[in-house]
Amino acid sequence: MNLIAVALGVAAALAGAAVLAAVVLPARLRVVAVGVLSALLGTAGLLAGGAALAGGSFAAHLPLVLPLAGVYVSVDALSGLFMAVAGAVVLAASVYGVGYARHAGGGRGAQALWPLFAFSLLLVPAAASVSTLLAAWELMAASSLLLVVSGHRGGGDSVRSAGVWYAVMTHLGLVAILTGLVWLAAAAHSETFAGIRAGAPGLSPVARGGVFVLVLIGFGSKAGMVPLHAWLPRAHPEAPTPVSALMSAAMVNLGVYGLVRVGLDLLGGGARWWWLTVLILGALTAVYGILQAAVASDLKRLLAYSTVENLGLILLGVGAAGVFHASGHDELAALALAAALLHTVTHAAFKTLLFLGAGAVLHATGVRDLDELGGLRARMPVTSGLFALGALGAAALPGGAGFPSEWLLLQSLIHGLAVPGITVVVVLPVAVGAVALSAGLAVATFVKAVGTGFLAKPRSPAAEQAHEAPVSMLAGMSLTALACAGLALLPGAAGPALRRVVTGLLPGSGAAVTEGVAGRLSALGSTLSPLWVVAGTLVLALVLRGLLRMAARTPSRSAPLWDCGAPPLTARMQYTATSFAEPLQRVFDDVLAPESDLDVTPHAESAYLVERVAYSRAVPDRIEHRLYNPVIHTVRRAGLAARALANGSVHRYLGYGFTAVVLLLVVLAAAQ
Amino acid sequence: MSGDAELLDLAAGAFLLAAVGVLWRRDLTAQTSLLAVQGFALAAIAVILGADQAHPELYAVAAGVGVLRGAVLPALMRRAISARATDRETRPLMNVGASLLSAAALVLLAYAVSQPLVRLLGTASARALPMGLAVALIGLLILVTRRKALSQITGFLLLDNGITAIAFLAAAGVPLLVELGVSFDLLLAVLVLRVLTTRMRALFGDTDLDDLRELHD
Amino acid sequence: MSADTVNTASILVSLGQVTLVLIGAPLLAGVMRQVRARLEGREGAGIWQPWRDLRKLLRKTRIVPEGTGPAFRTAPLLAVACTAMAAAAVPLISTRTGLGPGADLIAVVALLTLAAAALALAGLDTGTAFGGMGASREMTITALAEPTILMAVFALGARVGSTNLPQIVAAGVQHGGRLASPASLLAAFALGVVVLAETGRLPVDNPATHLELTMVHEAMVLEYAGPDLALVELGAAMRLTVLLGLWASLFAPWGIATATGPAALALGLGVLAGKLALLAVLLAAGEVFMAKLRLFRVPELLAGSFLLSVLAVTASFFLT
Amino acid sequence: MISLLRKIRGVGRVAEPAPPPPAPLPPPVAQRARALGGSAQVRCVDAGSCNGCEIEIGQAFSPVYDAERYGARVVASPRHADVLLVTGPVTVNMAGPLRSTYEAMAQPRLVVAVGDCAIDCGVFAGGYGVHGPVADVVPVDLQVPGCPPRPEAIVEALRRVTGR
Repeated sequence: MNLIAVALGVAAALAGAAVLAAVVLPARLRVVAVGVLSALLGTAGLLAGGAALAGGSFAAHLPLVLPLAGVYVSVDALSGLFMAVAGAVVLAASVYGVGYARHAGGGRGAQALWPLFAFSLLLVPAAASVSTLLAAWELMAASSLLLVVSGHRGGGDSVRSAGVWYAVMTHLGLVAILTGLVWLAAAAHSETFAGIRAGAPGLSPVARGGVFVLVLIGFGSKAGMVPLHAWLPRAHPEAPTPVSALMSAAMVNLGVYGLVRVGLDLLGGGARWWWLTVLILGALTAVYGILQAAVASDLKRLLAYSTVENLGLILLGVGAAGVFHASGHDELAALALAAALLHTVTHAAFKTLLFLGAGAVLHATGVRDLDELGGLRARMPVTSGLFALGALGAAALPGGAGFPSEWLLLQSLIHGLAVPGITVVVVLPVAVGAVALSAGLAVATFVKAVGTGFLAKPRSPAAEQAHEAPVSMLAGMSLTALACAGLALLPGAAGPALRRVVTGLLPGSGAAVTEGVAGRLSALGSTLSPLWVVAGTLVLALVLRGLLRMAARTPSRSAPLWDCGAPPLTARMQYTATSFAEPLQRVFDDVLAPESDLDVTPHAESAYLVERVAYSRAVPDRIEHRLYNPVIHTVRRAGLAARALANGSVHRYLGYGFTAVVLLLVVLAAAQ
Repeated sequence: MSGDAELLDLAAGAFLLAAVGVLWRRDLTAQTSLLAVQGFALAAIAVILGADQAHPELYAVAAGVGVLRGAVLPALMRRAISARATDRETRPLMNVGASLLSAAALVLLAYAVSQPLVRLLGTASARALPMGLAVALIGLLILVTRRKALSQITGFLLLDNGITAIAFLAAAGVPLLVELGVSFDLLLAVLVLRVLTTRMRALFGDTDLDDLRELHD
Repeated sequence: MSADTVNTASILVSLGQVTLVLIGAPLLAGVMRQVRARLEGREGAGIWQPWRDLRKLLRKTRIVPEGTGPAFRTAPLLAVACTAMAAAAVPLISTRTGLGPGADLIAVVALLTLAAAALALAGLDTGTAFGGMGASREMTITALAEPTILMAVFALGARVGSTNLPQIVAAGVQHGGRLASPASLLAAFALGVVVLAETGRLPVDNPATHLELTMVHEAMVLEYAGPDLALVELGAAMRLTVLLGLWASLFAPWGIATATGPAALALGLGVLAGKLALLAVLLAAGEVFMAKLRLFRVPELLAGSFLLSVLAVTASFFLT
Repeated sequence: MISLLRKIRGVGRVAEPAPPPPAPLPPPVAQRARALGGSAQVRCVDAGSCNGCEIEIGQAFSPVYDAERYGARVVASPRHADVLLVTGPVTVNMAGPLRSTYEAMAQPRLVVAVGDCAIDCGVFAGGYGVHGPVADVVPVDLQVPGCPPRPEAIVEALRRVTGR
């Protein structure tokens, strides 16, 4: 009996059981039961994915589940990778959720939706036919949407607007995907992926290009690709933390999955311009996302924008892989794709950790604004340490999970120069510049997040009363932290699995991939061993410490902070996240276009004496302002105009119906 | 590759670098000395080409270019500047950082468009051709983004240097007459502009083009 | 590639480099101060003064400011360790360093960035206004310097087909002519600017300033005293030494040993000392003529160096 | 730039030749000063002086007297400092800051009172805003009399500290 099949079956059963438990059990029991069952569900997904990555595969046709077509399920290495990631995230987030749900999202509905969402994340990569994929996709979209709005009881405008944005954009995306895939299925005369794979080569370039553009729009919007990212920084912060983690670390990846599945697998590569588009959009996404993150002062918004950045890097890698593949350099393509997929995995690890950490802070203080946090390291040491580990990963510094994957990405770009063609030569340097800039800004961003959020003195009573998170939350975070450390030090362990994925997609040389991931690109002449680097640094640090102890045998005393002789130093004198980001904001003024507003109220007696000065600054999402607002306004105007049509008279409605029927008949007559 | 080609690359590199420097520095005197450097680089290119392709007349051209672009024009510019009170490009239309980045884009563009030509000619000199084009583009950029009349002259000179370089590298040496003709009307242009600036300074005290717009109404 | 093999000899080379940088860095700082003093018409305190300062600092009591945490306490050590690790990786004396295949240019850059980030966190951890100010400025400059560095790496690595330092340097030794090519000259200039920015020298930052509002690096470490301050200053000097050494090995690799034989190593050591001293003198002399840039002019400088590195990349394709 | 180079060559060395080394410090102070081993980071505090002494201190670190050649350097934070250079009579408002500055310095530390005002309040003695001489606030190890003291005197005091 196939392990994958068993695992998936168990997962389905667990999901059902969890939903049932959520509905019937009383509150306290419900939370625990759902948490445990979902954790098991995640483990099952992890197993299924792991088995697929280990070389297993599984395909089945269940005619009775869905009407008409029935459900086609098939799991190969690619699906396995995304399944494993989703499963791992679900596992950690569910364990965490047990403790968190007492604080928020413990309601019956939320608890029932959680396992559904989790299961849909396993189902999407397993889908093997257009209808199955769309059904799973819609299940994922709907459940996550409901979870987002379930966020805070009573909501508040931010939650509501986030829900609206998410609903609209995800469904527009769905429409795009639907059109694209249906077009593809129709053109390939088959609805199953196997059939499409067989029929795709015969398609006209127009059809292929059109399909690709459509799915790029659809999956890209899910992956937060600029300019379709607007929903992401709204929805992720507002959702309850475990949900944000699941969305940010698992769901957005599926956008990448869809792109790779359709573009590289079903359509089998394709024209160079497709992938150049992806590459350039990815570069834009990365830079824009990290810029917004660098100036954001809301912790979860910052993390959401950092998700945008990382997905941009992943898309950049995928695009590069496509370009190399289209130019016939499959070895490089394999390398770039491996880099992108590895970054997907590492990003999932550290982003889960970061979001869970942010949730713990929210749970302990009720505050998300970095300007009002600070000093948490004293009150919640474990959370602070784990968050710092995640931040190290997000900053892509040695010892962090992001370092090997971003390094690999740069390697694949640098060696891409072997590819002839002027476009490549012009685009690759730009891409490297984008990666470098986003890496540099990421360091600044996460130094800000850790430094102003967790270090120094608390800036608000809420932060002063902070308390360490409950055990289950810490357990969930620790699980992810282990994953982060593993990926940071031994990225090579992922080598064979990635090779299987990549060689499944590109008949390129798989050897280069394993070596590349293991940090040993002997074929390409560049190597890296994070374990060595980190270990060496630590050893040197210990040796230096010993030497210092020997050299300086002086007593140590504690003294008040140096206040320039003008006490007291208050917490309000510290640099806040906003002030930390001010220089960057000023440097990128032209891009960010911040809105700052300074109002000075002079004293009653004299205009020269100032009584109060108020300064407020906001960095709105410029793309959103420039691109979306006009569209929204026109739509609204159209809606208002349409209102006149409906004045409540039954005759008028019947008239509409009648006219429509007649017109339809006329059209039919004309068509013959 | 041959030593000549190396030298040519170096000269062309210096040529381009001078243009970048002009874009980078706000100080007009520094810009002028960079222009002088560029003039000599241009002369060097001509000499190397002459040695490479045994065109003795190129030496004459080189000498002319060197004297004119390296010595005379910069001297004139310095005269024009020394009379001025403010000798810095204080507030260009596009801030320096942005214009530098766009210059990077322009260079890439220059390389991209000139590839067919380079492949067509396939000579060592042709491979340096994009640099000439890049310099011309940067000159145009300065022409459109700077306010001071003198910076405009600098942009114009860059443009002309670039064109000359292209002529050298592509056609392997323009006829002396053409070169001289170009340079002379260039000289005239500078002289006219200089007279104008002095007169304008006498009249309005400054040569900010935005102020000149007031002359319309 | 011979640079890929790691053996005891090459590990010894790395350890030698670390100790060399540990001992030599303060001397380098001393030389620079001395040159400056002479050019200013002063007598100067002698090149050993930084070592006297360090010895003195080690004898002073360690002060733990109230309200600071582990980040503040461990940062100096971590910074020095990262820099030392970079010193072990960069081919200074010989191209056969202990990390061999691990001595990757990107990894070295990341290590130095990590050191900077650690100090920035320490500055924020104090909770004083100056600490935060320094951290914010330092991180801004680091973030903007990153693209230039990687672009220059791109230009240098593209030719060798690798970002492995020993290979790049060895290639430079083999074909000296390449070093005179526009690509590597442009890259040299761009990296030079970045080295100034990353080590907080003029015109980006004034290491000798006493006015807090103009500080970048100094402002972060205002709270350190005694042995911790000794570590911070040692770290800064080492950072300068490593980056100058890296620059020298990349663009003037002549005389660096490509084996681990004692004679070659001795030669390499001597040549390295000579190169570093020369660079230090030039840098110090140049600083006499420079004024500090306004903080918000620094991006212009870095944008310029970025443009140069882009030119280097394009040149490395189209000219060679 | 060229002109600057020419000037540098023209001016050459302006630092005056080093006078003979001064008398050693009294034993208790000397023992602490020895720990400094030829390097003294200096932090100046103006406790209420008329700025005459500040000008002279500035002179002491100028190229002509060049106190730096003896290992003394002015630093920006008392945490970095070994020697506290106090000028002026300690005013009521400056007493606290002066004390906290002293507290902020790491041992071993020395205090040098520069100028008559710092030693005995000089002409300001008994002023309503004057708290008292420096010695009332922080332990003074070394005194530099004069109103204002000559730069040589300040340099000499610093030399006695660094022992060079």
